[in-house]
Amino acid sequence: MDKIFDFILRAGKVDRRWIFLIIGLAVLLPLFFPLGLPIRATIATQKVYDAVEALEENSKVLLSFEYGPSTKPEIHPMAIGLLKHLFTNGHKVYVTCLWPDGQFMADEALTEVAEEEFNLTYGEDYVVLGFRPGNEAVVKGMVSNIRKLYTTDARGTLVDEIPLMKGINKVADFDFIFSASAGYPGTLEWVQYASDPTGVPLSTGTTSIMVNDIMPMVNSGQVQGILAGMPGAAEYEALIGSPGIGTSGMDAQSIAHLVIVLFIVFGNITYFIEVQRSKKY
Amino acid sequence: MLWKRQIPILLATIVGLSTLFGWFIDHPGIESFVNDDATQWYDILASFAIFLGALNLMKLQGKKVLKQQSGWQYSLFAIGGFLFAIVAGFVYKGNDAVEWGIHVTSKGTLFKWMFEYMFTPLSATMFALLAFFVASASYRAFRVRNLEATLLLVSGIIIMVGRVPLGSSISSWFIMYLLVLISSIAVNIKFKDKKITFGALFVGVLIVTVWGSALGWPLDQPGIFYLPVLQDWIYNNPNVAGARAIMIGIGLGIFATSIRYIIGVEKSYIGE
Amino acid sequence: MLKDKEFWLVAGGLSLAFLLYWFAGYPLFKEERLVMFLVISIMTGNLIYYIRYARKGGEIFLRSIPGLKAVEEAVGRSTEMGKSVLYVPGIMDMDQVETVAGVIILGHVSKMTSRYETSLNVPVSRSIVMKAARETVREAYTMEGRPDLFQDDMVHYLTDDQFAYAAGVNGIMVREKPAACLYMGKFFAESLILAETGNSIGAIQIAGTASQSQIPFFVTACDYTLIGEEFFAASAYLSQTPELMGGLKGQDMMKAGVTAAILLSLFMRILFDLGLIKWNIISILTVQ
Amino acid sequence: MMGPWIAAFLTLAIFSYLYKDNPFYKVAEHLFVGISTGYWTSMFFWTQIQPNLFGRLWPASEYNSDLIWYKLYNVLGVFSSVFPDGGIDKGHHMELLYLLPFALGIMMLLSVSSKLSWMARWGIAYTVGMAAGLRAYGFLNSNVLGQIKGSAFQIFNSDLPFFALASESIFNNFIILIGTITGLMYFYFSREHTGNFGKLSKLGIYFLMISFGASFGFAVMGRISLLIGRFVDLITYSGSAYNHATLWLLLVMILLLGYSAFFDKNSVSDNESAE
Repeated sequence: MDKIFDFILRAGKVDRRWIFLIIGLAVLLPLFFPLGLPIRATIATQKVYDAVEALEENSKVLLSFEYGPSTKPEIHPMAIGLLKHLFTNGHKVYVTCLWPDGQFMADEALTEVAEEEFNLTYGEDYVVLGFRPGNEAVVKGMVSNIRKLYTTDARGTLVDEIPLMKGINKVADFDFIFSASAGYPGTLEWVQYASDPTGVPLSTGTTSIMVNDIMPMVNSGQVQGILAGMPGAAEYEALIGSPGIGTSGMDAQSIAHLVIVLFIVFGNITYFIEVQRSKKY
Repeated sequence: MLWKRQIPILLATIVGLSTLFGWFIDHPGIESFVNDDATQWYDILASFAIFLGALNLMKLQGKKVLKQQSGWQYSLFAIGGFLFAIVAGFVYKGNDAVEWGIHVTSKGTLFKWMFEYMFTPLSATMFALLAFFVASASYRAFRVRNLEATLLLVSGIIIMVGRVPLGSSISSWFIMYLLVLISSIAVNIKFKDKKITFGALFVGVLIVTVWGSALGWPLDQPGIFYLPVLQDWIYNNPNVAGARAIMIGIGLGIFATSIRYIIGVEKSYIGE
Repeated sequence: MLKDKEFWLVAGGLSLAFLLYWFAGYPLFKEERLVMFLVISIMTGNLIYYIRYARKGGEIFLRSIPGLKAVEEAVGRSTEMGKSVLYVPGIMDMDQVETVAGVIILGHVSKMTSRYETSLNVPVSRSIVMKAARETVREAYTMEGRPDLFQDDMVHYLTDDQFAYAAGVNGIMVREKPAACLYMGKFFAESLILAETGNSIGAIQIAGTASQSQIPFFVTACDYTLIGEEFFAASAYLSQTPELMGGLKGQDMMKAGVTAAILLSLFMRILFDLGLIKWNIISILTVQ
Repeated sequence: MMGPWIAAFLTLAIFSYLYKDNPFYKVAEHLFVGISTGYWTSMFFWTQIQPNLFGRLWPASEYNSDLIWYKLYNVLGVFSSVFPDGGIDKGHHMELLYLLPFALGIMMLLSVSSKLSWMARWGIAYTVGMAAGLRAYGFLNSNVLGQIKGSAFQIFNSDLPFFALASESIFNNFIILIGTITGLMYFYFSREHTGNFGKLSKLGIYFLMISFGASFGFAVMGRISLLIGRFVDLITYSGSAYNHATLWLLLVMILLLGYSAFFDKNSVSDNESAE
């Protein structure tokens, strides 16, 4: 028995680069050999789906992009899934960004969904107002008068010349807000300065690490459901019936989680042995 | 002292009070100034703060190069990277069909090329490094050293496994047998008597098997031992309670700090 | 407790003025936001009252914070083992409240290391933090009557970059093998690297931060963690500055008020659902 | 065509940090600092300063070359990309009041010289003041009042079942209420945590620990997803369409790092990497 304990203790002191190699393979291999495990929707994802389904015909939806390349794998599948869902139900989409990188993410998503898949016309079915610096002050400015902040859209056209912008003067004119957010500024600012003061319903999709900061507001009804990280994106893709990049990553996510749980358990076994040993001597 | 100290504190108080009262004033003229123009000024100053950051960076890296401090060769890359971004932003558009100002976001420009092939890989990979650090920390640092850390790790593991597709293929029976095994180990550590341990193990296995066959061994019954359902319960209830207590605590903390800024008691922003 | 006559005079006057303004038809006032106006005024008054109370030397009690006691034990252990204490004040600048709290706790720690003659090592990642930390440590050593023990390079600058700083601190840990590692300030993902290496050299590790996403990692990897507000309370207590102590007491009162409000609104909800009262607490609390 | 090669190189250069802190990583790291600062500077200038500040000082709608103000504009016209001929046409009318934030902004830039460093304080005071005014209301309304409203759940004649594991129920709402109140008690400093108060705050820390466990689980999940995203990109760049950029670069890098490791073995260098 002691020989096994010695082996475990020695394994506990192994160079951390072996651990890097193991987790690297645990993520890489499932990308080449997908397992296709079934995906089950959780309560919070279902709430987002129901909130979008509840919108009547061609409602005006404000979709805000607050993420960048570093958090794209988690949030981009949500943005694409949501755009598909909104355009299938025939809604009008208005895009704003509180992060500069959000504009590139928005263009990429809209090119893929609005232009290539649904071939909609810019300015009549969707419009990109683009990025403005100022964090929560931008949201506050939009709530009171959006036309003072956005006199032109992201393509330089004057806002008054865009047909879709007719009748839009402030956030209260929208029927629904969705914030695809990876941090600050993001969902919290949209709830505090737009949704709570005006009563416009809001849903969100965030990176995994931010979900817990928003969960109390999902419970209190201030936020209508939340897409939580890549699993949330995969569940939403399953609900709208179009599996995309979110789903393909899930096998790698499953295996990697199992490996990390085994690391924690194994690490604690070595810890127990060390504690028992130190008690004896 | 008037210019360096009194005026900034007075300015912060005036702007703070006007913004705070701006929430309550019902007068179109005042409201439009406080909510539109004042926020536009904030956005303008936020932009100038970024330019100040850029100047400070160049000053720091430039000094490092001129004084040839250690690692100055790398500072050349920092300055080179900055100048390349400035050229793409202000000097060379790369796609003349696009107007200045719109070129930072439209296709085919040098700026978009820099975003896609330089900024994206650098910032995305920097974050992806963390997956490796989490893995090595899970193995070498995360210990159940006290009851609090145990609760944290157990709920963390249940949520991690329960939320991924793999979790829904682990049957509740497997979890029940696992619990019986763990509790018998605990019994062994406590009583240190082989007979009691095997007795507890045998009784546990017996109960689980009888209960299982009575229910017909469904994968996800009883719910409390089926990871996805257990994970959803933990996540939507005790977790929300803890997160709500933290949210209220932080909310009050930020309210108190904001009020201290407005009444001029908190002066850390001018280095005091 | 309620001895501050001047405060109550002003508070009474202001509320009277508001009542008159209200009965005069509250021109230019957004009526639907009255609840928020009252809550903000009461809470601001409460804060001002306790800051004045602290400034006039009023006694403010603070419960014992386990993390702080652990810091004293850790410095004691380092002294016995003749090893150094490593202190990391986070990776952000002095404009962050958490960094300021980290430097205050550094002052407290350096008082102990000067008394026990333990060697202290403080690597920092911002030049302004270096100046402030050096000042705090020198002051602590002089107050304990041991200015001779203080050397400038106890507090030294490594680099501004997040991971290069973590690598540098790891190098110090692996070489000097300090008996105690203290992480007090604002941290991001590099907290993992520091805590892991600290664990591998068998040091006592105590962390203090309000950075939400890093607290779970510190709790599992360190022996003691000052969680969020505990971190600020500890620094307020150690700094003994009236504004911080008063603010801390004021926030406690607000927390008690919020707890009472939760129970009260639950009770009013029950009465409303049973039809015994007509005010719907939910609509009162929904301020648009 | 060079793009994917550069992207693959930069990705591998950052990943090389896992082996040890080497020159490839340092180069990529410093490039990142320089490029991101330049990127943010350009974005903030072209989306706010040029359209909403200069656009309001010299709007095209009121262009009149006789005015001195617009004569000054034509002098600035040497930077034609920023100040195009005939004024800036961004749909604004002239608002000279915007010279105030412009002046505060210039003061912030002047503060880069150590003698004038105090000048940044006015601009910072404005932003700190406004942020305080916004956050005092925003956090109190949504993070405190909103949560009190969320805790006042319906008990009588509500359509929720008394007990249900997987969906909302009165029992679950009670759990949340108890957890919230005991959690708040833990962060109460004005009273020693002894006796019943101590027991309740102990229960509170258990709820907080479950919440930290959830954040821990989600943080790990998030980190893994980001790594998946990077590997997906690397796999695309190793395809034949990009003539196997990743594979070639990986090979070159391993050879160079291997050579430097062999070279280091002889001289015992003081290795500061994350061993």
